[in-house]
Amino acid sequence: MGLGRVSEARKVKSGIFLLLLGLTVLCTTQQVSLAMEAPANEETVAYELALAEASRQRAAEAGAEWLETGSLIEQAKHAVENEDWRQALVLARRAKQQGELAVEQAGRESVAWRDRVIQ
Amino acid sequence: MASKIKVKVKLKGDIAEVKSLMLHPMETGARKDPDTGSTIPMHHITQLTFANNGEPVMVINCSTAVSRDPYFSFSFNGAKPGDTLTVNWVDNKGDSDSTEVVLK
Amino acid sequence: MADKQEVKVQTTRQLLIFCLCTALSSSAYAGPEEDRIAFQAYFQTRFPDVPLADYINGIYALDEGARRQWVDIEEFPPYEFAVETGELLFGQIFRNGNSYSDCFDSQGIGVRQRYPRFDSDRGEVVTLEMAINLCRQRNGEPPYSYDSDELVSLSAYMAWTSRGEVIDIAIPDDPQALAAYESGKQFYYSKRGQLNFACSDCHVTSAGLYVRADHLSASLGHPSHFPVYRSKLGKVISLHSRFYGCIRDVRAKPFAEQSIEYRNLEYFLTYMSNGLVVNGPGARK
Amino acid sequence: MHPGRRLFIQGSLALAALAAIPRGLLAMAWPEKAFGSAVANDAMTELFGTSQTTPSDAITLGAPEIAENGAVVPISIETTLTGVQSVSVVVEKNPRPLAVSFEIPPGTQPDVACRIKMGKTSQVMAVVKTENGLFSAAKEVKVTIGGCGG
Repeated sequence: MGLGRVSEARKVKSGIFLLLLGLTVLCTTQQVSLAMEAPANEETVAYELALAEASRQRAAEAGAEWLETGSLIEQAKHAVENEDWRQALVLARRAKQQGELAVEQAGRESVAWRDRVIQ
Repeated sequence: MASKIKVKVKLKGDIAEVKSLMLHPMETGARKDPDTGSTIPMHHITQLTFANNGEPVMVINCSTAVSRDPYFSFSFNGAKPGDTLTVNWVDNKGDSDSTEVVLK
Repeated sequence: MADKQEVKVQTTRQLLIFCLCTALSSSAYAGPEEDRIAFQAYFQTRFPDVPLADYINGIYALDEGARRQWVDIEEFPPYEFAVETGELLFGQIFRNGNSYSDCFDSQGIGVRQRYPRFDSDRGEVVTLEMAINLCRQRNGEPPYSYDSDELVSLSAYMAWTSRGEVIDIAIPDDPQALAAYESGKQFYYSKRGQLNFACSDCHVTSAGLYVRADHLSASLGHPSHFPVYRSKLGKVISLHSRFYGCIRDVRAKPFAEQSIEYRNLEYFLTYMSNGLVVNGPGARK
Repeated sequence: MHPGRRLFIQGSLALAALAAIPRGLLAMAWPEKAFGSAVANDAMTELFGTSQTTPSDAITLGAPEIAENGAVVPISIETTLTGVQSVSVVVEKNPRPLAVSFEIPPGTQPDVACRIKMGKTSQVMAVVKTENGLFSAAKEVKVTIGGCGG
């Protein structure tokens, strides 16, 4: 009898654990999908990659490309090869954002640099 | 190939001040090639001998903890102009290099 | 007087904002010579105990502990091998019978202090390394790659023959030359990379302070001692290779050695050190 | 082939002068075991037969308080002790603590300098072997993680 009780307690414990785990997973995936807005598939990734590359190029033209942008795009392409659409999407968006920030930085600096000149 | 050991000697009376610099990678065997990621094998000078007119005036035993392109300095007595100081090293791969200078 | 200056600055800013002027805008600002005087005065005010002539020693002008170790290394500096190799290479005769000495003033001995120079015919800044390669090409020899040991050794030797010569960078009366200078100046003071740092953030504003465990050197005197043997790398590297490293360290994509960006930067930076002397090649960690 | 032996065979000049040399100096092989020891005391026992040293004010150990660069730490050792046979540098925290050992024949001054690598902050000990025993001087050298090289 005593044995049965113990195992029941265990069942309850592991049940709670599974519930919590499930909730955590649910919350996390929901967060991710919220952040992504679009589903990660071949088409969305191709689109985002094109945007990322264009963004990187604009930064390069401004002479302001960041160190990792190119390699983020390369990594995204690698993820595409592995059909890891979600990872590819995350990387492509990060690259795109870096390009945008770099262009923004260059625009700001085209004026702001003068304030730093030793007078 | 020309020797990759440089020696400078300053004579002060009969004391010779010797400074020597040599090209050697002194690889520890723990370093990784940044391009390939593979470990660079240990490669270091083990023993270095300075001899004045053939008589050893200094023997230096080295580990990999001696810096790349090793530098050593020391002084010895009984030197005079015209003496020939030879420097000779061997490394753990069996490579060697030597050079000599005439004291002035 | 101050008001007047302020008005002047503001007016120019407005001009800039409205994009009413491009290259001409620089004329509303201080010229290179005013820049240089202000640049040198800044460091002298900031570090009153450091003699002006000492800035050629880079970080060792500001960090006494590091300086003692460097002095030990200078007892028998590891760049001597590069100088020796450079001297041998410099003496080589090209297949057409000419040599490097035919390409330079004073046969190439003691000329480092006038590089980089603005070449009005080419319409661009020519660095010493570039001049060496141009010399080779003019004589039917293939150019060296800019990070090759050969080129760096030649540059080390030519710096060696110029030790003690006063840096004397000229900006000829040519709007293109001034534009190159201004572009180098803009590069120097512009923040870039993911870390959002300008050259001046480290080497002006934070000179003498720590970056992790290293003290930051002052920009004044920076170009005087290149090329430099870096014990970290175990070889002699060019100034542009150092630029490359700095730009990478602020997490921006570096430009290629001898790119127009780096050449203009070197032009500006070396002009700022006019009046100091050449003491290259140097030894650094 | 053992490098020490190779040197012995190769050095024809040294061979010619062999007779003139104090016994025990020339044929000294590279002390492989001592250099291979991962513990300072073991390395010293291998090299000297003991790790016991007497601290001595007569030894001047020149080493920076803070190493500018762990890859190149200038070290100098000078002593007024007499009858010096060897001077060695032991870096306690290095993976292989015995860094370098200078064999000093009579007539050579116990005044040496070199540049060594240090992996991290450590005691650096100069060990001087004389006809009267082992003497030492030690100093802590701090090794810091660099920034971007100044």
